[in-house]
Amino acid sequence: MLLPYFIFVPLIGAILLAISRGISAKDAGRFASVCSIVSLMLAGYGWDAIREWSLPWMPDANIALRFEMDGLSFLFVLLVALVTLVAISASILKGKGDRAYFALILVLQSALFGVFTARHFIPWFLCWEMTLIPAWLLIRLWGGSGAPKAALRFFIMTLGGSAFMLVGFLALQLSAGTMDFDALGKLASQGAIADALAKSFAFTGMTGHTLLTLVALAVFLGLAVKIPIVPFHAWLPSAYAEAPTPVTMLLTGLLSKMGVYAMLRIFLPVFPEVLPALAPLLTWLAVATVLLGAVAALAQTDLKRMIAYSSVNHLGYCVLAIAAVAASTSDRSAMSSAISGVVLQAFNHGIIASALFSGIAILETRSRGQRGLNDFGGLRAQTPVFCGLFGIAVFASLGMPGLSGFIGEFLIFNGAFAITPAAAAISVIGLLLTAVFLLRMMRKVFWGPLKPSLAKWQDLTRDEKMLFGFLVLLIAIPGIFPQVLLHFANPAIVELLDLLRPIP
Amino acid sequence: MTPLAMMLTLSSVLFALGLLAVLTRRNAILVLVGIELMLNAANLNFIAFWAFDSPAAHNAVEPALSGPLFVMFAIAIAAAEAAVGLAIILMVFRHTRSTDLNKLDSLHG
Amino acid sequence: MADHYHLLLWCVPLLPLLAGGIIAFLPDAKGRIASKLAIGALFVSCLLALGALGCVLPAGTVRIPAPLTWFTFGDVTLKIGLLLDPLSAGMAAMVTFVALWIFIYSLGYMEKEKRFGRFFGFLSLFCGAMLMVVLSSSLLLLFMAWELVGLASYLLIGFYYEKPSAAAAAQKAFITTRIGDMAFFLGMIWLYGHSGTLLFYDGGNGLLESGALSSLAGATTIGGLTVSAAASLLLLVGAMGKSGQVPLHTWLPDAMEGPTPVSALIHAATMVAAGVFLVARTHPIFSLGGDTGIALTATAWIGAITALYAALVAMAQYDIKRILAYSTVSQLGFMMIALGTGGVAAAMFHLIAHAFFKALLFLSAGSVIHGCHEEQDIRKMGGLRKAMPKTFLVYAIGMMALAGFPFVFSGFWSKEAILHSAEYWPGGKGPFLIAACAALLTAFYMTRQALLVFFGESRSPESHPHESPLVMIVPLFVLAAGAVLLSIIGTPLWPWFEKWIHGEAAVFHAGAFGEKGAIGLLVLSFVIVTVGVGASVAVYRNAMASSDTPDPLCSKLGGFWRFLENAMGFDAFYQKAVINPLAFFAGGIDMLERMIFVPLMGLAEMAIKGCGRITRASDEVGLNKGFDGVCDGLRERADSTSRSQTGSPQGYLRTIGLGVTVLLVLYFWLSAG
Amino acid sequence: MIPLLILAPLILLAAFGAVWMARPVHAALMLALTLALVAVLYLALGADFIGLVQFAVYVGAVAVLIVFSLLITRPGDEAEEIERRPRSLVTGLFCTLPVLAVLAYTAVFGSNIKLIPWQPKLSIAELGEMLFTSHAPAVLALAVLLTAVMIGAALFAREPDKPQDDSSEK
Repeated sequence: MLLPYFIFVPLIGAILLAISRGISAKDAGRFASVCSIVSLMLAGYGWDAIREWSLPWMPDANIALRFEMDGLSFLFVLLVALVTLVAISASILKGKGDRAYFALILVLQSALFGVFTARHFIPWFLCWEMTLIPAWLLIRLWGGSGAPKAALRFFIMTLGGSAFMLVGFLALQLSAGTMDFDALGKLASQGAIADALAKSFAFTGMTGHTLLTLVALAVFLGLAVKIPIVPFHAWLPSAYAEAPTPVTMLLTGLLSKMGVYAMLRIFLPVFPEVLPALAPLLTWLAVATVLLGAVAALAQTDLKRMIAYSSVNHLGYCVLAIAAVAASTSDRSAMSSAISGVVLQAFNHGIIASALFSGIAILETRSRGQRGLNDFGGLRAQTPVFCGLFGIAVFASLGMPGLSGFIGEFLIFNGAFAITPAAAAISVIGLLLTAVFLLRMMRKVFWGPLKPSLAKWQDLTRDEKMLFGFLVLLIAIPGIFPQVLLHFANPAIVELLDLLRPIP
Repeated sequence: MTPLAMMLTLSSVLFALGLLAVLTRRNAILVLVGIELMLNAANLNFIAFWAFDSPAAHNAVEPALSGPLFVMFAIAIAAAEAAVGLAIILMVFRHTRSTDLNKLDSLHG
Repeated sequence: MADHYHLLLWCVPLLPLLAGGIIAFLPDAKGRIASKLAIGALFVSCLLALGALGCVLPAGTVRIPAPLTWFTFGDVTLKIGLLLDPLSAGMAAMVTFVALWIFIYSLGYMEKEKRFGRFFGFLSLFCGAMLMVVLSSSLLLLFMAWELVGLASYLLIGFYYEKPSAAAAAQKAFITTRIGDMAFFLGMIWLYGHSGTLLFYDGGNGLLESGALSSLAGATTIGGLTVSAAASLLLLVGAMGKSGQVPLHTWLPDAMEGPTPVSALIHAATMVAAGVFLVARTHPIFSLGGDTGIALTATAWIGAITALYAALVAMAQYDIKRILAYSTVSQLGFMMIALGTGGVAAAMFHLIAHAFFKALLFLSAGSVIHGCHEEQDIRKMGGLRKAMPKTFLVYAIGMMALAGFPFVFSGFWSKEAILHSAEYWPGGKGPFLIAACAALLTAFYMTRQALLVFFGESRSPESHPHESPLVMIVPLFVLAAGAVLLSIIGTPLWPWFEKWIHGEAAVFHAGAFGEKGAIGLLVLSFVIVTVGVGASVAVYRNAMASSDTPDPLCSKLGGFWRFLENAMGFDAFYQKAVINPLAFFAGGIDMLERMIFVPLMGLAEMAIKGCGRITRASDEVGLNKGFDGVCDGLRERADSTSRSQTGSPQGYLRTIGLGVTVLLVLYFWLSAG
Repeated sequence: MIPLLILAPLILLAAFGAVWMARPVHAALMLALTLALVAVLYLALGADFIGLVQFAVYVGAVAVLIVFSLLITRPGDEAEEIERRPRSLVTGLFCTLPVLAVLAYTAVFGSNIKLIPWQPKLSIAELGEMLFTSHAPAVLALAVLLTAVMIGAALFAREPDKPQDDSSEK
């Protein structure tokens, strides 16, 4: 019975932090990182020990607090634990935050654990919404000058999306009688959901297929805001830019992954009946996301906004692959490639984006808050170690083979090209543009003559080196041995594939 | 007038006197005195019914001791009540330097 | 035996890669260990590569170690591995050998460099990646190593990153080649999607084996192309990026911003050869459409255009390294012609020969630059023959090999083979004629360069050129020997290399010159070289009196000369046609973001906020007025009611007593009634 | 019958005294007398044990407790008590008399049950047996109650640790 407990470890830590007066911010941070490590270890142990936990809550309505950890969940749980740890460490190094700040991060971690392990809509949705409050507070209270507005936008947009999703699932509960993901997936694979919807909502006079499409669109809206997919992304740049940098890591590394995970866990298995109809929409939105993210990043002069747009671009690849899976009817090897790509890309992008934002956090700390593209120059001479480690993250982000970013992109494009070749071919431009703006950043910040104002900069401290070295290891190892990640995810991916296209 | 009726009348008057004390005396302790009188009136009734009605005639299996038993318990509880009541009054007195009930009107709306 | 062999083969690329990795994390500021580590690793891998070459020397020998499972996704297992056939063995031996001497040369050339150790780390990475490209048995592994080559070139071209021009050149190199890489990437996944494998040879199931090939040739796609043709074209674009073919060549001259040994490495052994190698490796796919199929035709014509274009531009350059850079572009065009017109062997022979003499030329140019105190403008040189006799000697060998001086230089035979294959190409005589012109121009501009640098009088009297140290001269002689001796294996008399690449045994063929057209071609080559050299000598013999004198051709050609000098305006064109529009487009998208999406979100936000306001207002009117009104009323009543609470206990008791009495009376009254 | 006839007026007289006496100590002493007379009545009716208990607990403990309490507390103003009596007596009687009327009515006219006369004899042995068998839970509860009362009373009556602001008056 380990599964529910590791979810609560950070929450308990947060409560302890909240009630323990008089400990310094640094100790609070240390305590939070210990909580994070403990939950990481418990999660790792849980992988071997226990996979499932369920508590009937309202048996009459088929509502249960059901949690389960398969390989897919495990990778995301691992990502949550790692990125939270990195964000906490970066906060400590930056001297940012106090007790409340760390407690909120831990609450966020707990909720994310819940999101990635819940298998019933009710506990899942509770956790999903619970991530919003700490995230909002973290942006609002510790962010920059524009933070209140950005935080409010973030809150309103995601909440608005969730509202649609809730309505969609209520419709499913009313008609299909359950909100359990696995049960819905089974019903869907028998094609029973559309019929049930048609029966329950006969008064609308619409066919089951139309109704199911509407429900799928409602759910999609909720996920699209979170990922985000163009045109629901407008909250993202300001929120990412205004949030304190460690919180930005959490936003991009974890909160956006919630959407990707939900796409795999909910959207694909529950709505296979209408996926072919929705696939073109999804595909072209994905292409738009990829291109818009890359091109908009090209125009940014604020480093955080640039990386924020590059996150939009990278998650666009995930959506592209998901759209390809939605569009496919039979190409199992392409689908498995696409889904594996999504999983790897989501995991690796979380780590890489954390590394990039850690780098920006270091730049910000050293320069007292500057982060413009043109505020720096020639840093490589002054801080060679920093430049080298940051450069590894940059090259991982633009998909250099041997680093983790490449595998995900290769699998995504491999899958997507076989199913939706035109969209994949156009999206490749995104890969190219990523290189353009990332290398331009490298050139403007690290290369060229050293700016005189930066001549007194110190290279990374021991702690910063450890943090960055840890991240670089996490980037390099899956790049060379992707099997370390796929080993966990692959059984779950095969299961998902079986669910998507049942073998007759 | 049967003896029982007499006993009951006695207890009625005793009860009324106790009630009168409760309602008119201003000293809290003397209100307690009134309460003791009312309790005694009740006890008298128990004993009266025990003493003037044969239990054997009612085919009672157990010995007919309900009345005395109740009285026993009532006496014990009355003693407890008196102890607690007096303690409370002492505490009130310590607070207000008075046991005059008319002055204890902090519940006044 | 096979297993040991397998491990040793892996060592060839992995040793330099590992050395590069170790150097990157080595706290070695001075680089004493780094250079030894890099050279040692490359030396071992050179020995291993030569051993591997020995293994496949017998005709028709190919060794394919069992591929390793890299990872599994879904039900699919992805395998990668190494492959040893004449093509890869020859390339690996050439790369390690040439690179080794470039490394040794760097010891002297980079001696005073601040980041000496780092330099060797990057060099190691570069070589290791290239060896992986060469030895890879899977298109995926090839692509990965290909990208690593790009990374290493980026780091090396930008080695003097303080110089903005170097930083820009590095970025340009990476991004321009990445355009090609993306096409390669698409081509690769297209092939993978179609054939289900990325291994070249896999016991009959490989990409380059008959099963996959026939399915590729059979499937048609957009525009009536076969999949094989479409994928080949994509691969060709990839090769064009890496090998500097028009129009993706602009990065290559700019790559001169790197230190000279890097230029030598890029131009000779590691970077640009990768593109040609890719086409050679996947040649079976290219040639699926027949000799005149669209893929091969495109290859031949792109090669031809590049060869001519670069040769023309090279004529009008003054920078010693830039001339060599354009000559590389031109020679790569020759190789492409060879590949397009059907001669993998000719292309590879020219590639290997070119690697030797181009490395030689760059290194001796480096020696010249070194000796002239970092001067690169040939107008300011002159008369160096006396000051640097050894450098002059090896430079002359390299220059003659490149220009194709007859008989003793490898360049003559390799170019002759290319012209031969182009002449008999069924797709037309165009590439052949263009190649002949380009060859003539090559002889012309190389002679011009040699004349301006080494002959005449010094045009910068204040400088005192000096000969380079031994550690730089020895590699030059070794490479010069290679440039000459290689011709032995490529003559029509004993075409060992050509046969070996094709897996056949070579025989001495005394009657080769007697075959149809052979003599004619030999004569033609001879004439081309003579005319080129002669014309150049005629024009430049006494032309440059001082460094300010304009080039004699400049006055004759006028505007065309300046057009050539600016490399036909490709950079300006790209600036206008690609970079500026892209920046404009990006700005537009950013505007779109700020002007449309954010306000749209603002609208949604306002709508939600508006709902909130309405709810609040309705609360205030409905709930607050109603509910609060009731509450206020209650409170007022309560105030008056509470006054009835006297707080007197006896008052309460009386009330209770009265109430009880009334109830009792009522009870009795009713029960009595 | 005869002891009843003798004792009843005495009891009533003593009770009236307890209610009427202006000085609290006198009232308390009259209460003790009332209780003692009731105890005698119990003895006369054959409930010996109850009578003795009444004596011990009521006269010996409760009445004495009340007297001591009166001694500890400051007695109210006697003159005011007498002065205000008519007013309070009116309201008191207004409540009391209806109660008395109802009770007396019931006592005199309502006891129409058929009685079977007997010689009442209280067996202490039987009483004890019942107390510790069938009524044992009640005894236990009572014991707990008494313990609680003892502790509670002690706590209430205890002098507070910190003297209140009025302690300066002492």
